[in-house]
Amino acid sequence: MVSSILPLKIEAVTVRRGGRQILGPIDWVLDGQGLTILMGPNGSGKTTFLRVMHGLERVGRGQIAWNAAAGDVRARQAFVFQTPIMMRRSVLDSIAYPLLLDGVARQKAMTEAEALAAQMGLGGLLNQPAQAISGGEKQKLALARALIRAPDVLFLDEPCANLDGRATKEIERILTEVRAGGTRIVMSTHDIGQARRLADDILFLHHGRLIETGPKAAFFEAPKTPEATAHLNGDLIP
Amino acid sequence: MVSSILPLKIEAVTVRRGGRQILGPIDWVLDGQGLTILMGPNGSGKTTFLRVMHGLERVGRGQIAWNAAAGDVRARQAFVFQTPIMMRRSVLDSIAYPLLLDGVARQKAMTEAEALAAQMGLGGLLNQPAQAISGGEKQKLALARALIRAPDVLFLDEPCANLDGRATKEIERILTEVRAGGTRIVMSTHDIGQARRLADDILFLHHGRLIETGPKAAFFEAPKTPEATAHLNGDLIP
Amino acid sequence: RLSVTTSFANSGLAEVLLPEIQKDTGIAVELLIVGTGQALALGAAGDVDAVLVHSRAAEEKWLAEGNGTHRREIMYNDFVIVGPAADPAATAQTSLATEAFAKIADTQSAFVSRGDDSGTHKMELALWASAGVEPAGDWYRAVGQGMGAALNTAAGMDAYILADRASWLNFGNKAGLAITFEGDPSLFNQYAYLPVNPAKHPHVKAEAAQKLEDWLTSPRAKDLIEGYKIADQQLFVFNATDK
Amino acid sequence: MNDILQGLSQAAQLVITGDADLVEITALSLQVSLGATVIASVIGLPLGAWLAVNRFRARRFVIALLNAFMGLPPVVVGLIVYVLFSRSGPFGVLGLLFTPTAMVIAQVIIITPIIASVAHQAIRELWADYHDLLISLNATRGQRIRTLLWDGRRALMTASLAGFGRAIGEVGAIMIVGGNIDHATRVLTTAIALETGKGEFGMALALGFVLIAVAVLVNLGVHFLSRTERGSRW
Amino acid sequence: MNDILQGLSQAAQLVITGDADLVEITALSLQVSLGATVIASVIGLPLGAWLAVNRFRARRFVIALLNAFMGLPPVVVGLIVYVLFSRSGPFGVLGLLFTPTAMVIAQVIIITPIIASVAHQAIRELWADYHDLLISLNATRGQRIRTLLWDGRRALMTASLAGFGRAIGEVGAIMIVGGNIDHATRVLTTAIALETGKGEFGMALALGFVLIAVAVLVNLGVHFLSRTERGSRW
Ligand SMILES: Nc1ncnc2c1ncn2[C@@H]1O[C@H](COP(=O)(O)OP(=O)(O)OP(=O)(O)O)[C@@H](O)[C@H]1O
Ligand SMILES: Nc1ncnc2c1ncn2[C@@H]1O[C@H](COP(=O)(O)OP(=O)(O)OP(=O)(O)O)[C@@H](O)[C@H]1O
Ligand SMILES: [Mg+2]
Ligand SMILES: [Mg+2]
Repeated sequence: MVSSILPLKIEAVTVRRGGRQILGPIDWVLDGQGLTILMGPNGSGKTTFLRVMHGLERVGRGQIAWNAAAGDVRARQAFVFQTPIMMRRSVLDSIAYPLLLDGVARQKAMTEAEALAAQMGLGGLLNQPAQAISGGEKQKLALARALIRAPDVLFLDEPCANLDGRATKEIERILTEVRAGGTRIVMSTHDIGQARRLADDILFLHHGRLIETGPKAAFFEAPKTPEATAHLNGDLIP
Repeated sequence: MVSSILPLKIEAVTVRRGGRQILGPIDWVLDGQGLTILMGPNGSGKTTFLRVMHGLERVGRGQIAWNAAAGDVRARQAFVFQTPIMMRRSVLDSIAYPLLLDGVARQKAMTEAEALAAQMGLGGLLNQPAQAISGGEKQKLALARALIRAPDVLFLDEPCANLDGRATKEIERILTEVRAGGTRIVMSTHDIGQARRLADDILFLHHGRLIETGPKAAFFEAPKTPEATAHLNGDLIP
Repeated sequence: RLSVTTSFANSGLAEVLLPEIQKDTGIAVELLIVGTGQALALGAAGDVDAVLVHSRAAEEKWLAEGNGTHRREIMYNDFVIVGPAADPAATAQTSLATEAFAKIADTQSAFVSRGDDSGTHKMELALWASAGVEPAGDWYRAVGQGMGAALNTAAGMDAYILADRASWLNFGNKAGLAITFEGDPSLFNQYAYLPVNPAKHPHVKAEAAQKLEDWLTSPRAKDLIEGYKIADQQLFVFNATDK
Repeated sequence: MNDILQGLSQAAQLVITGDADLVEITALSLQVSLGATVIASVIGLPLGAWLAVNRFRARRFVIALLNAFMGLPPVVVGLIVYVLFSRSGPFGVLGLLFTPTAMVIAQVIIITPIIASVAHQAIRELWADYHDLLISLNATRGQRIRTLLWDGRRALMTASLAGFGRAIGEVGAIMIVGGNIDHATRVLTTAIALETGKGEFGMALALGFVLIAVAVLVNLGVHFLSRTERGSRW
Repeated sequence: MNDILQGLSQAAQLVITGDADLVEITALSLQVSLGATVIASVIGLPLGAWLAVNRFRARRFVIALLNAFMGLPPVVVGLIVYVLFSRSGPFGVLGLLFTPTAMVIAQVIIITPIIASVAHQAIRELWADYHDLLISLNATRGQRIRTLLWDGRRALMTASLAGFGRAIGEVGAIMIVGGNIDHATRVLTTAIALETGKGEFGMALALGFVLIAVAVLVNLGVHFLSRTERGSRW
């Protein structure tokens, strides 16, 4: 393996939109291995933060720096959006698309995509238009499309929101596998059970600020802030 | 109150898409009061079935009949889509839009929309463009837009998928209230806990067919089919 | 409202006459500059009050159909043969227009024909006929455009063309062209004024048309028309006769 | 080549001296073309939306027809309007021939299909987004169309501007129905045709550059006006 | 009114008897306009996509310019091409003036802005959908444009058809650069202008109806061809 694109250093980053500061200032370093879970109430800035790391958001102030010595950093990341973006193509073509961008031969790309689709439970839908499949199937497709290039860093924004119990279990299994393979994962979720099952460490966002960070055990057993405590109990945050 | 648009009679309805039969044949009658939860794995046909009831899907064979004597049936239903449809308008304008369609005076519509938005926790976002708010906020907006006309029948397709614990609790409280007010609710969810908390009765879909229906207690305690049992356990359906 | 041929308008004479007409008679003449055929068609439909064109046969046919009251000759100018300054067909050495045409045909020099049934086109066809030539072949290009546009085409192709003197003198895009032949009386080009028949179209302003006719045939018009010069050349000869 | 340079300098000169004739024909050009654009938009935009919203048997055929009508040859339109409004035609009594009104009518016929067709394309995309919601909310046909027109107003501007562009550069039809009468129905394009006929390429090009400048200014104006209220997404 | 009926019957007659001249000029019309449409699409579609995908300082200005160029007066384009290709012009040695090639060149100039502008509008919507995904997947600029062109091909057809419509009905430019030479550069529109000038309104209208029919047929043809592969959503 070539040198890692990590660490990602985030320094005093803020994002303003619609006249409000919706994120930051945030300081954080993404490094090492494992799976980090991003938690926080609706509108706390999880999506924005993930997009900032992936380089999709214009930031107001602050610095974001990958280990640029590692070459083209974007090509070695993948992102699963909260609302899956479906191309006007078939399911199979959609999953193969990232490989085609990389210049992989069509035949080979299709074979790989087919295998991955089958693993994701999309085997029966290969020739359906991606825009016509069900909500859960779209989420699976988006995940397959993100995994097919075997990224070094994987961002997922509530990837299981529309999935049934069985599919959630399967995705969690895949993510655990991918993490074991060395991929660094950052993922947001509202499912506290899922966070408990998957996380190595937790980031807790509130009003756009990272008010609590640390290993899973500490966060769930003894949250330091009243906000996190309330969030875990599903109460109104004070 | 004028006469109810219920019952809705569904007789031998089937839906075909992309060369496959994706729903039915289904026979069912929607009547009475209460909250029905639609469960089933991804791609089992929940969304399609809800859309069929609301009259959004072209059906292949079969009959769907509301109590047409009750007048304009569509105006007295509301639907919350799985992927919220956001207009190119502000949050406030989006929530007020259904009232404006009904010919309510602009001033009055805005006041009502503002009150409802505040109740939904959208009070701080009234002038943001609806397409720019967070995923959870969009779901709340869609729900507010559906509730503002106080429908007789309310369909919801995984309305809490992107919501945090606190918001989910609040929505559940609102739905319970609305049901108490006499609104008939049909809702799909993958959240088994939520189904247990809210449902009066359960419909279980599998491969497009209604394989189990009945009161909540019976379904959760002693599911009749192996498919439902597996689904509740998050196992691969046999 | 008067419909006139493009060659009249392109000559620039209109710009001299119209203000004077307005001054002397109070008539604000609106000019519609179109092809001869279209000018007559406009008159036949009653969309103009009078027509000023130069194509005798067509005019008489138009009168015979009851479209106008009478035909009044006003003035004439003449046609010239315009061609490449080098004159490859040596038309300058001939004395008759028909001979010049015959030479163009003999040498197969490029020739642009208006090809639009206009007065100029009919004159050209008559000349070919009397020269005993059936114009056809690669060298003969029937373009189907107005005088100015046809001249532009000839300039672009370095071709011969039959043009009225006024249009030629007023033409701005002479490129490599020059007059190679002129002066044969058979090239005279009679302009006539034809008021539209008020019996057929009661709304036409027959009175104004009459007034205009009187003015056009007056000594005042004669002075202006004969005094109109471009590059020191007189363009039109006034030949209106008393009724 | 020379002609082009000469045209440019002549154009500058005309504009700087504020040539009265130039001002007059430019004003008439704008008046006729803007008038036609407004009328054609009032017809074409709702028509485009209507076609996007309604499914009926002949829909594809009507859309193909509309697309084809984008290519209505101006001369033919001019002729038809001429025949209708000529003294011997059915509307002859109105006496509209060779007036700016007739020119507006001809241009409306020419640009309505363009506006409707481009609008239809834009609205179709928006309708694909809004379809389920508007059906679900039980919006009437008229409400659907109004909502789509309002929410799609930025894209619809392109449709109207396309129509305006076609109108301001059009010559074939207004030449026939307007007659290019000095101080009455002469506009920029007919003046250009006249100068071209005279072989005065410098002057023709000068007027052409003025025309292009006017079109650019109108477009820039509309764009910058609409920018002040642009959606946050683009 | 009569003229219109007469034109219709004359058109029918010409078509039924398969008039040789009509076939010739119709074929040339199609050849020139389709040629121009193909070339202009090859330039304009990627240009439209490029403008949708790239953010740069002068972007709004370029787009407004493009919209304005939709209104390029054909006569002016014709003049410029004439000046460039005339014997004394820079490309005079090519001897292209008064050939179908020159007509194609003039039409390409006229319709490229239309195709690019309509394409830009369609692609902009698609790009709004695809933006995050294509950026995230690290697609190069060229890949983005190719993806958008391919996935938006149905909407882009409208752009090309708009260009074709404009080309087939255009007369001002091709009259100047083609010269309307019988059996060489005469096409439907210039023939119509000729008949109009002759006052043969019936014949002019007949040719006009043939032209409209040709445009409708091309549009219907393209629509039905594309229907066979239409997406399931519309
Ligand atoms: N382009 C924008 N314009 C205005 N406000 C925005 C924009 N993008 C995001 N916001 C606001 O910023 C806040 C954070 O948004 P973000 O999408 O990051 O939240 P989130 O934590 O992902 O929420 P959810 O759990 O609901 O997905 C929200 O209140 C949202 O309304
Ligand atoms: N327009 C369509 N064309 C082809 N297949 C379709 C279409 N719409 C739905 N389907 C298929 O029908 C099946 C049922 O879809 P539906 O959206 O009803 O599932 P669902 O139960 O709501 O699933 P989820 O929990 O993932 O939302 C899916 O397999 C889907 O791919
Ligand atoms: Mg989010
Ligand atoms: Mg669903």
